[in-house]
Formats: sequence, structure tokens, C-alpha cells
Amino acid sequence: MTSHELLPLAVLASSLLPGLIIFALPEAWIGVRTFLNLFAAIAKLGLVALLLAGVAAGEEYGVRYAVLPGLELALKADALGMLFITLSAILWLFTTLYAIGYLEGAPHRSRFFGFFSLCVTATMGIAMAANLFTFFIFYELLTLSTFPLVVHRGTDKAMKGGTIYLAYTLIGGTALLAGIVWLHHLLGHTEFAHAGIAAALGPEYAGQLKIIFLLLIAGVGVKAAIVPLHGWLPQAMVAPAPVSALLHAVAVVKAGAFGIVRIVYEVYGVEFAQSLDLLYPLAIFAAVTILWGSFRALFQDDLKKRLAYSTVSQVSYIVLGVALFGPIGTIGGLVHLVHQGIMKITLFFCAGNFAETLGIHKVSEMDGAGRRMPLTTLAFSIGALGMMGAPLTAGAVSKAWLMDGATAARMDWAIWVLWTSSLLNAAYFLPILWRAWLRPVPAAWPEEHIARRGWRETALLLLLPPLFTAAATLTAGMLADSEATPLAWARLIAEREYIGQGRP
Amino acid sequence: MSTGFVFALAGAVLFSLGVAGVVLIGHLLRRILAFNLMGSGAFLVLVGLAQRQDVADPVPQAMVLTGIVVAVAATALALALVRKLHALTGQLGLPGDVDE
Amino acid sequence: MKRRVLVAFVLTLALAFVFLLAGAMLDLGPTTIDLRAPVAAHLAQSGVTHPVTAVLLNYRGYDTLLEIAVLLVALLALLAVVGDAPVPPSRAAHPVLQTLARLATPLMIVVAVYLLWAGAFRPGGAFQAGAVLAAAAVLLHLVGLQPGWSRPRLGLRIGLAAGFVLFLAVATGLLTQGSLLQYPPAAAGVLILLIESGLTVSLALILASLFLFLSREEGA
Amino acid sequence: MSMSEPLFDPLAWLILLPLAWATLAFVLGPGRGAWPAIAGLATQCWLALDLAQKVGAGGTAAHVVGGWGAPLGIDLAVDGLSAAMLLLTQAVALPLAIYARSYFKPGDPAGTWFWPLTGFLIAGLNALFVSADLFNLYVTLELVGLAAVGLVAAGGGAQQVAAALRYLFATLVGSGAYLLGVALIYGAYGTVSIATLLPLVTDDAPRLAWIAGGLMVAGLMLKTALFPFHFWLPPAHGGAPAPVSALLSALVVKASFYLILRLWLGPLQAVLPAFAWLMALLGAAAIFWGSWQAIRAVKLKRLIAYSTVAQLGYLFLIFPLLAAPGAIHAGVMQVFAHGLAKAGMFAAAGVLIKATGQDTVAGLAGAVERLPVTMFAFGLAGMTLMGLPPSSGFLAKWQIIEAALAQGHWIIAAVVLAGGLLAAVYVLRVLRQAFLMAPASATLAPVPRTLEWSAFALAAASVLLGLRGVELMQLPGAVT
Repeated sequence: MTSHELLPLAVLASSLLPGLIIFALPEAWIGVRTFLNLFAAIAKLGLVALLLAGVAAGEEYGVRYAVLPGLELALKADALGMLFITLSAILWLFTTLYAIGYLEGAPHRSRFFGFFSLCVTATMGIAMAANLFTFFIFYELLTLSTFPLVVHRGTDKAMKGGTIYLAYTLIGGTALLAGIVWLHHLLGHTEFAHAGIAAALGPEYAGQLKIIFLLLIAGVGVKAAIVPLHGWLPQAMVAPAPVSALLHAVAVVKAGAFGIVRIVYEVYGVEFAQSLDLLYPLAIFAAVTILWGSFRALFQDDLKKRLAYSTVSQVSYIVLGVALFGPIGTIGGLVHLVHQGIMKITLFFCAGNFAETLGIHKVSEMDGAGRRMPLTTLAFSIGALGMMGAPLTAGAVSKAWLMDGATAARMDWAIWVLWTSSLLNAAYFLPILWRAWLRPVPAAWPEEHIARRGWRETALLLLLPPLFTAAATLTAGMLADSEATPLAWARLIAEREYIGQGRP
Repeated sequence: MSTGFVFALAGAVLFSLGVAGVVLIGHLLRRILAFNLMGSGAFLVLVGLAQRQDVADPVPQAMVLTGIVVAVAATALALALVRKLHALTGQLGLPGDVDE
Repeated sequence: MKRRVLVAFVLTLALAFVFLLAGAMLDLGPTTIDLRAPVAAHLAQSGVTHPVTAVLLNYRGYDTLLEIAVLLVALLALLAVVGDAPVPPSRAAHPVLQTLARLATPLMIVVAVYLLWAGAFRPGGAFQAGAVLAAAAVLLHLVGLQPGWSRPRLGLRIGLAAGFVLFLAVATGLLTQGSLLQYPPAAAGVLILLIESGLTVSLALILASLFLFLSREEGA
Repeated sequence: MSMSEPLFDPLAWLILLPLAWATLAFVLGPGRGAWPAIAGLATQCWLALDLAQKVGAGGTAAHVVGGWGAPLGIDLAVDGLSAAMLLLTQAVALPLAIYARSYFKPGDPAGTWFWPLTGFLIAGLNALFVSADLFNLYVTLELVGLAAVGLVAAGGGAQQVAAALRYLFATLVGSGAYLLGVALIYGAYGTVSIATLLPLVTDDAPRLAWIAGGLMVAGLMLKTALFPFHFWLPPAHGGAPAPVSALLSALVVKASFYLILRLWLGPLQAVLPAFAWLMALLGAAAIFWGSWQAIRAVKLKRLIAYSTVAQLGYLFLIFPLLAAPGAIHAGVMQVFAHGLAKAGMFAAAGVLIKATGQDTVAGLAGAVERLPVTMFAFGLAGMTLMGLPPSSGFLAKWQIIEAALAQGHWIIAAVVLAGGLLAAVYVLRVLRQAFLMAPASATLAPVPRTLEWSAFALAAASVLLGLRGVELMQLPGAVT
């Protein structure tokens, strides 16, 4: 086995093996578990960095293994996958740190971190899948490994949220499977390739290919929470905060959005999808989701629920970018995949901090929180402003590219959708900021768990991750045009995808 | 019509009666008898049909001997079960399905 | 009412099946294969002269081996079902009956031995012999001379298994000849007699057990 | 030691060994014989693997019992299908034997004759899978059937005895119908050897051959518990001790399915395909009805037993697809997937019942906390039953769907997909309950770790097999 085969496997193994070991660890071995967690996260980051450097230099990484005659598990590291992998690997480190702080003293931590690691492994597999079959395997593994995390608390409410989550994702998985087998039957393989593979079939298959597209997009659309398949996401926020962060920013919804990218670009090919009239309806669905999510967020008093609806809306920015036929929109969508992750994880970390430190779960309880927890509130504000697309934040970059993409694709209505959504974002985020910063401190917090110690408004492990990601939000926004940013990488991908079909 | 055929036809009748009995009869001892009727029917068909020209064929005869022993074994087990059920419940019939 | 409909339905089906079957049987031509010729042709090598015994213990001896296993399984299942119940005291029958039974038993043993020996060349064999011996035990039990059995002790277990073990050992040993139960023609007669003798004892014990282990629960 | 020597023919020893250790266990006495069984099964595993490798590489194996050869004597023959069944049987039985050794406490009336009965059961199964003679198959069917009934009834109360009786009558009527079919075949053709019959039974076969085929298949359907003949299975499999339920659900029902397939592909191939869609229809009905009952079941083992009814349905969906390659592969994969997963699941259920002291789904609250390994095993087995990747159940599902699409029977694909979702509902019912916080009052009895880990091994095998499909699929490629 060459190093080019081993490296993708090592990226998987760097979370899979620690995960399996953690399952077996006695609950009380906190030190060992923490060490393993951090060691794995850092090792993964190192491996991903190696891989990234290689891919940037044009190296090919991949490994194949047949599970049935003619059916292969295949991994590859390409530019598109690396975008997602790098995002996940970095955010995993922060989420792990945060989760260690968040769950201090909580029961079942071995179980939690075990599934946590499996979840990241599945995400890495999704990113590196070289064909739809492999994609599906990791996609379902992701479903399975996140369920125990969602229901982690073991309450009736958690069960209800978890059950709804599973109902949606399993039905979606079934649709996805149907589409994949069908495609495999028609083509004999499901390998991802630049400019797609479906075009190889003659025009007489157009009808079948449309149905398959519907099945595939419905399948991944559940995780991407496209309206009307989004119902699980607000329910799943019963999970502990690090899990919500993971679900919303790193793993689940991102896997869905990433799946849509892969299907449109590398299974059908943008050009071919456009010729089948598939992109326009997709854009409409994305637009409806963007507006509906923002609109529903307005009316949520529960902080995490408001964030959840915000996710519904924001993830479809990515889908919209993909559906805007053209490289500029693609860049906007892809860069938002990263930017949304950084911003949303900041928001969930902060929401978790408010809940863990002061017992604040609702927007209406946020009065004066900024005075008690200035750093957390600052991070929250940066994330929120980013979501609105305020200048200097990462959000502004995504939004600008998306709008340019819409103009280039002559879909002006999409610009209006984005503007309306921004206004709605402001309408549901600004009141929170106003309450936190400008309203007086109440006589008593709902439930104060962690006392202030000097400048440390809450536990250090809870405080640092959101500060880092908030800083990243600003960096990605301000230095967008430099070499080593998500934007630069997204442009590289768009170049490769479109060169793949002969038009830079 | 040869004797073999008569045996085979009688076997067909016995088999059918036996199956009908197993299906219809609730009393377990009678059901066991019905099962034996069914088995005997099959044995008669096996031997009778094979020697429909009225020339003995030792192969099916040996098979039937094997079959009879198997039937004896099954009957003994069935009787044991019925007796146990009777000892436990005082019933000689199977209770209605106890599905939840 | 419902039951009558069911009965009528099942009986109609049964009748229809009989007619269907009868019609199909009457349509039948001669068979393509006739095993009577090969059975007769190899009789000389089979070690016995009676064709049914040849089929039973040589040509298709493997069926018989498994069939003994079926009998043992039935006994095991029976033992597993009835569990360990105390043996009730046997009721003594009328002295005349007891005397008759005492007289009949040796006779039955003689008949059994004859049947075993006769199996080689005329109807008879281990099963018939075993059945007669078992019947003797049942008779003794019914007149109160033989109590029911409660749990199979080591000796009995060995006796129950011996015939099968012997058969299995011969079958396995004959693997050296090329395959399971491949009797060398010269030794076939002796080996078959050996197996049949073992089987007679064990079959008698098994058949008797099927009765005696079951009878002990009487009155419980 | 050369394996080609007749003395070491694995085919013969796969039958002789279990017969030997079964008899030894009987002579040793009540409750004894676990170690001979485990040693025997370990050897058998090795033999089956050896045989499977040989057959998978394109070889065949045969054993001419008595040296006479068919049609006078009885032939044993192993092709890919038989080799696969043999492999599954030994591979499931060995961990279950290890499980059972810890499961039955000394003096447990249910375990008194467990070892000899299991030995005869395994011997019967192995003999069934290698037999190439229709009448000999009848004897093996009875051997398996009676041993299975004995295991169900052992040491049980009224409900268990009633279940065993119902099972006994079903299995006896089933083999009775099969026997009449054999009698008719002998009457029509003068032989019961599969190989001899193969060229004789043609499209213009006499009507009697059709009736015979119908009788044999109907009898075997009853023994496989195909809907609507499934009535006996839930009480029998749900009421027996866990190791017995596992053996029965994983292996015994598969034996009669195997025999249907064997007849279908072999001697009766001119006759049986007329029933193909009937089989698939009943299979689909089994999937829906079995799943529905599993979803409603109050008792844990009853739930698992109904799941067996449903999972068996998948096997019958392949019959309309047998005309093209791929269907047998799917069938073999499903047999393995369900065999391993169901054995693991029943084994896990046995642990849960021992620990909680009750056989209800509701009683599982908090089980994830207290018995993580067992619940993990249950979850892995559930994954396979749901057909989620990367389990072998997923591969089976994939193969059935693809075979169905290849032949334009999308309805079968739809049934398979729907069945997977229904399975998810009943599996998740259990998992959901187990993830609930433990009620403070609940105390769990300690359970030997061997039990937990052997359940885990079986369940994990059902998932990991999904990554080793290539090797296994060499076997159905070698069906003759």
C-alpha cells in the first residue's frame, strides 16, 4: 500500500480508532479520554494538512476496496472534498475542546465521545467518497452515529427529537438508496467525475434520470434541511450544545449540502443538469427554504430553535449557489459551506455558554447578558453579524459572490431573495444583540451554574472555542483575497470543476 | 386397475383425510391420529404407485420402513407433549392464539 | 355456523385434491428408471439376500443411520419435556396376568432373536426384533412387574446409545474403504449382522423408553 | 495430511462429528457435553471453511455413500449454495454454543438435554445441506424438525409446551406433504436422486410431477413459516430459551428455504417457476405483516420472532428473479445477514431478559447505561436487519434491488425499500426504550460477560460481513 492510499485511510482511522477505544474506556478515566480526544483531533488536523498540501500540489490520493463484485468502496481526496475535510477537521478540534468543558461531570461521557468520533469519521468518509455508493455508506453511518448524540440526555423530549430526526433521515436515506441503485443499474458504476457521469446515457434516459435526480436530491435534501424536508432540524436541537454545533455546522446539514454539490457537479454535471432543466427547480426550492427558514426564525423565542431555523435558511445559500448555473455562483456556494460552518458553530457555542453559565435558553431571557458575559456576547455578535452579511465578516464574502453569481446567471430574483433574507436575519438577530448589550441586567439569572472568576465569565474550555471561531469569522472576511483562505480554495475547485467540462 | 393402484388411491384418500383432520380437529389425541393417517397415506402412495404393475419394488418398501420409524418417533414426541400439556393445564386442546 | 363452513371448505378441498391426484396417477406411464434390476444385481455383494434389508442397511443404509438418530432425538426431546417427575408405585395386575406375562417374556425374546436372524433373507430385522423386545418390556410394565423409569442412568444411557454408536463407528470406519458405509462385499454380511444386533438392543431400549418414561407421570 | 483422502472427507465429517458429540453428550448425562460440543463445532467450522474455499475456487465436492452411486445409493454433493449454508451453520452455531454454555445454569431444566439435541440438530442441518437424494432429505428434515421441537419444549411451562405442539404439527404436516411429493416423484420417475431426476423432469412433465412440486414446496413453505403459514413461529421462537430461539431463527427455518431453492434450481426447475410470483407475493405479505406485528409486539422476543417472519419474506422475493444471475447471490447474502444478525439479536435479548428479569420492550429503559455491550450488539444486529450500510443486510438489499431493476420488476425493489423502513421502526422501538434514562428503582441482575460478548461477536459479524462480500459471493457463483 502506498502512502497515497494510506493517507486517506489514516484520516479516517485518526478518529475511528480513538472512537472505538473511547467506547471501551471506563467512565472515570477522564484524563485518558481527554488525551485521546485531543490527540486524535490534533493528529487528524496534521494528517489533513498533509493531504491538503498534496492535493494543492496536484497529487492524487485514493484507495479502493471491493465489497461485492463490481461494487467498490472508494475514497479519494480531491479539491472539493478537501474543502469539507479541512473545515470539519478544524471545527472538530474546537468542538471537542468545547464538549470536554461542556460535559464536565456529566454522565456517559465515554459513550458520548465514542459516537462523537464516529460521527466525525463518517463526515470525513462523506467528504472523501469517490462514488455515490461510498457516499451513501458514510451518509447512513452519519445518521446512525448522530442518533445516540441527539438522544444523549435520555429524556422523553430528547427521544422525541431523536425519533423525528431518525424518521426524516432514514426515509431520506431510502430515497437516496433507491436513486443510487437505479443509477448504478443504468451506468454500472457511480463514480464521481468532473463534468458528471450521467451524460454518458443517451437522451432516451432523460426521464429516468430526472426521477433519479429527484430521489437523490430528496435523499440528501433531508440532511440539508431543504423545505419541506427540514422538519427534523428544529426538533433535533434538544441535543447538548456541542452536538447541535456539530449537527449544524460540521456534520449533518453540511453532509447534505455537500451531497448536493457532488450530485450536481460530479454525478450529473452542471451542464447536463442544466440541459435536463434540473437546476432551476432546485434554485426555487433553495430560495423558498432561505426565506421560509428566516421567516420562521423570527418567531422563535427559544434561542437554539431560532438558530436552528437560521441554519435551515443559511444552508440553502449553498444549494442556491450550486443551482446558479455558473462558476461565480459555485464559488459563492462553496465558500459559504465553510463560512456558514464557522459562523454557526460560534453561535451554537455561545448559546451553549449562555445556557450552561446562566441558564438562559430563551431570547426573552437574554437581557443584560452582555454585561455579565461580554466575551461570549461579543463572539455571538460577530457570528450574528456574519449571518446577516455585515461587512468585514465571512458572511459578507459569501453573499457578495452569491449575488454576483445570480447576476451572471441572469437570475435577478435570486438577488432579491438574498436581500430579503438578510433583512430577516437582521430582524431576528438584532433584537438578541440589543437585549444582550443594552437592556439592564435582571435581578437574578434563570439558573446560574458557573460563577465569574476574574475575566473568566465562564469555564475556560467553553469560552475559548467561540472566541477562536469568531476570530476566524472576521479573518475569513477581512483577508478573503489572500492565498490561504476558503475563498481561494473554492476558486480552485470551481476552476477544476469547470475546466473539467472545458470552460474555465 | 392393479392392486398397487388401489393402494395408491387409498393412500391419496387417507392423506387428504389426515390433513383435513389435522387442520380441523382440536382434540390433540385425535389430531395425532389424523397425522398418523396422513403419514400412512403417504406411505401407501409411495409403495402402491411404485408397484402399479404389481411387481414388488424393495426400494420404496425400505423407504416406508424408515418412514414408519420416523413417524413412530414423531408420534411419541407428540404424545409426550400432549401429556405434559394435559398435566400442566388439564386441557387436551391447544389454547387459542395467545398473541398480544 | 362458521365452523361448519370451515369444515365444508376443508373437506371440499380435500376431496378435490383426491380427484386431482387420482386423475394424475391414472395418467401415469411406465417409469424411466427401474431400481429393481440394480437392487437384484448387487444383492450378492450386499451381504444379505433379502432385497429390502439390502436397501435398508446397505444401499440406503445412510437413511437408516439418520433414522436411528431421529429416534434418539425423539427420546431426548421426550426426556426434555417430561423432566424429573417422581415414579409412581406400579399397580400390580391380577396374578394370572402377571404369570402370563412372565411366561410370554422369554418367548418374545426368542421371537426377537429369530426376527433379527431372519432379516438377512426374509422379512424381519433389527426393528422388528427391537419392537418385540420393547413390547415385552411394555407388557411387564402394564402388569406391574416393571416400574416406570424416572431418569436415564449411565447404564441405560449407554444401552440406548450403543446401537447408534456401533452403527456410526462402522460407518466411519468404512471411510477407509472409500466412503461412508462402503462395506467390503466379503465382510458386509458380518458387519450388517453386527449393526443389526446392536440396533436390536438399543432400539428395544429406545422404544421401551418412549413408553416407560412417559408412563411415570400417570396420576401426577 | 491430504484432504483428498476419503478418510478425511470434510463432507462426511461435517455429519459424523456432530452426531458423535451429540451422542457423547447424551451418554455423559443431563446438562453435560458443552465442551465436546464446542470442540466439535470449532472443528466443523474449520471443515466448512475448507470446503467453502474449495468450492468457491471452482471445485465441487461429492461423497458417494456406500460406494453404490445414485440412483441405487445415496449421493452427497456440495455446490456453492450448500457450502454457503454449511459455513453459515457452523459459524452461527459455534458462538451460540459458547453462549449457551454460560446461559444454562447447572440444573436448569431447559438445559438438561440441550447439548445432545443441538448436536443432532446441527447434524441434521449439515446432512440436509449436502444431501442429493429427495428421500434422504426427508429424513434429515425430520431429524431437524424433531430436534427443534424438543429444544423449544425443553423444561418449559404450559405456553412453551403449547407452542412446541403447534410447531410440531406444523413441521410434521410440512414434512408429510413433502413426503407425499417424494412418493409421487418416485412413482413417476422411479428415482429420488436429484442428479438422476435433473434431465428427466422436463417441460412436458406429467401432471403428477406438478402436483409433487406443489406439495413439496407447500410443505416446505409451512416449515419455513412463510406468510400465511407463519402462525407457529412467533410462539415457538419467542417462547424458547434464547440460545434455542437463536438457533431456530438463524438456521432451522433457512434449511427448508434452502431446500425450496435447491428443488427450484435443480430437479424441479421445469415445474416450480410457475409459482414464482406467488412466492414473491407471499414474501411481500410476510414482510409487511411480520414487521407490523413486530412493531406492535409487547414482548421483546416476540418482536424479534416476528422480525424473523418479515426477514424470511425477503428470501422469497428472489424467486421471480432467478431467471437472471444476481438473485441467488442476493438470497445467499440475505441468508447470511439474517442468520448472523438474528442469532446475535436473540442472544442479546437473552442477556437483557436475564438482566431485567422480564421479557418486555418496556422493561428495557436504561439498558444502554447498564449493558452497553449488549445494547451495542442489539443495535448492530438491528442495523443489519434494517439493511443499513455497511452491514451485510445492506448488501443483500442492494443486490435484491439491483436484480429487480435489472429485470424491470421495480415493485420488488419498492417492497425491499419499504421493508427496510418498517424494520427501522421496530428496531428503533427497542433502542429508543433502551436509551431512556433508567428508572431509579430498576436493579439489574449480573450477567456473565461471555453472554454479552458472544452476542456482540455474532452481531458484529453480521455487520463486518458487509465488507467481505466478494469472498462470500464466490459461493453462489458456484451453484450447480
